Amino acid sequence: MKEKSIKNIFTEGPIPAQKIADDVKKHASQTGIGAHSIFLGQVRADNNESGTVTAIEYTAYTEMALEKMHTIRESLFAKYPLTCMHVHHSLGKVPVGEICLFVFVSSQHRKAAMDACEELVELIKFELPVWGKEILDNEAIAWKENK
Amino acid sequence: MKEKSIKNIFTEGPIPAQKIADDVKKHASQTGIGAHSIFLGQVRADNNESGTVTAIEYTAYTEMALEKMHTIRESLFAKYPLTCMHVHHSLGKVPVGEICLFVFVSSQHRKAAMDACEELVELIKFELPVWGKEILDNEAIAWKENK
Amino acid sequence: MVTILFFGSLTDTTAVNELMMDAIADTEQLQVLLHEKFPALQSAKYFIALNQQMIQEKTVLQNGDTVALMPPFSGG
Amino acid sequence: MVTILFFGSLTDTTAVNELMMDAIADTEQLQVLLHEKFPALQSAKYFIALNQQMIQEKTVLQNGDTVALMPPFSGG
Repeated sequence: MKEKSIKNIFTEGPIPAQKIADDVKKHASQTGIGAHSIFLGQVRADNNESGTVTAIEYTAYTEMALEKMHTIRESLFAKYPLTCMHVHHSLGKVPVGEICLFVFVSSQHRKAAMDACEELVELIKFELPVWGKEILDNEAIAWKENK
Repeated sequence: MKEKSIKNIFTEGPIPAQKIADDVKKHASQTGIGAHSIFLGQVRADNNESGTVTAIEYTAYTEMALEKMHTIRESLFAKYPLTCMHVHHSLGKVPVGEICLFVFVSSQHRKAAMDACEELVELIKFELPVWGKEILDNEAIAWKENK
Repeated sequence: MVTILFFGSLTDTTAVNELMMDAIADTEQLQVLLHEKFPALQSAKYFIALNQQMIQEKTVLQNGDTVALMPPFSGG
Repeated sequence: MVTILFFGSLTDTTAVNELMMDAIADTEQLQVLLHEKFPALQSAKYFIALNQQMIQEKTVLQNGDTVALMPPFSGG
């Protein structure tokens, strides 16, 4: 059986914006890269019928999510000529305005990075067992639904 | 006649990776944003028949490029429900591994930001009067061609 | 012994994240028992994963299996 | 007086970025004169912008106009 290296994608709390700059800098030495496509999810102050969102609290079926992410990663590397792919998703509480998802895809030419990044974001939203609970300003809660 | 505010997009030399983190942080207070789509162009060490690229030197018809960028910006704001759009393009010399283009599009939901970012990058490549001269390791030069 | 995991909004109903149950033949029997124990589950939309694999059909359960009940995902 | 601007690879041919020329009736006459002055321009692919607007057809030039000769763009 082939050895699999399952990478962690989960971070407790918000993903620091600084991480984006640090990760971009790390790729300067990979001189075959011509394009980086980055997607960031930011927690919105949505208005529900029951209140305004102040934070989202994320939970996940971690083991299954990491296995699934591994499969998604392999399938996208097989489909697109990519140089690298990095995913970071928050667990726990992420306040409004903070980053909860950081997807970073790099390739030689721009089309592969952009197409793979878009497909990856969709797969993360619809295939990873992760749930977001919206914390409202009146201390009520509402379960997030992906569209 | 309507007053137009023409924004500068040009930066002398490479775009610092740090700028990406700083710009993301600035958007934390815009709590209607749910998605940021970012594209970065990085200078590749391509091998030509005549040598290996060590840097690209960018020149532009600046006034026309800024006018054109203004038109592109207006057309994309009309087409997609966007919150903001920021473009930074290098002029002068950008060494291999450094960032020469930083495109940053934000919206409430992910689809608008991703679609507009992709379209914007294509428009920048094909409609802005900007030229890249590849500086090779043997001091020869070659003019870049967009695909 | 089978481990049952509850995720997302389902935990509002079950008030627990995890249950251990004995002598369950298959996933259909498991659902009947869980719907009895937590009547609100009957009207909840959820998927079932057996040992981290999504399953659509009735499947026989074995000692040591983990069954997860998961509402629609809402990550990102 | 008309200002003529050269960009990108065209400057390898012209060795100047800018020229001032007098008494030019239209863009066609301008091209004839430029191709005489810089024969390599004849085989170069370029677009023409008049006062920052791309033009495809012969256009009359006026005093103070700026004409730009631009090879295919390669920004980004």
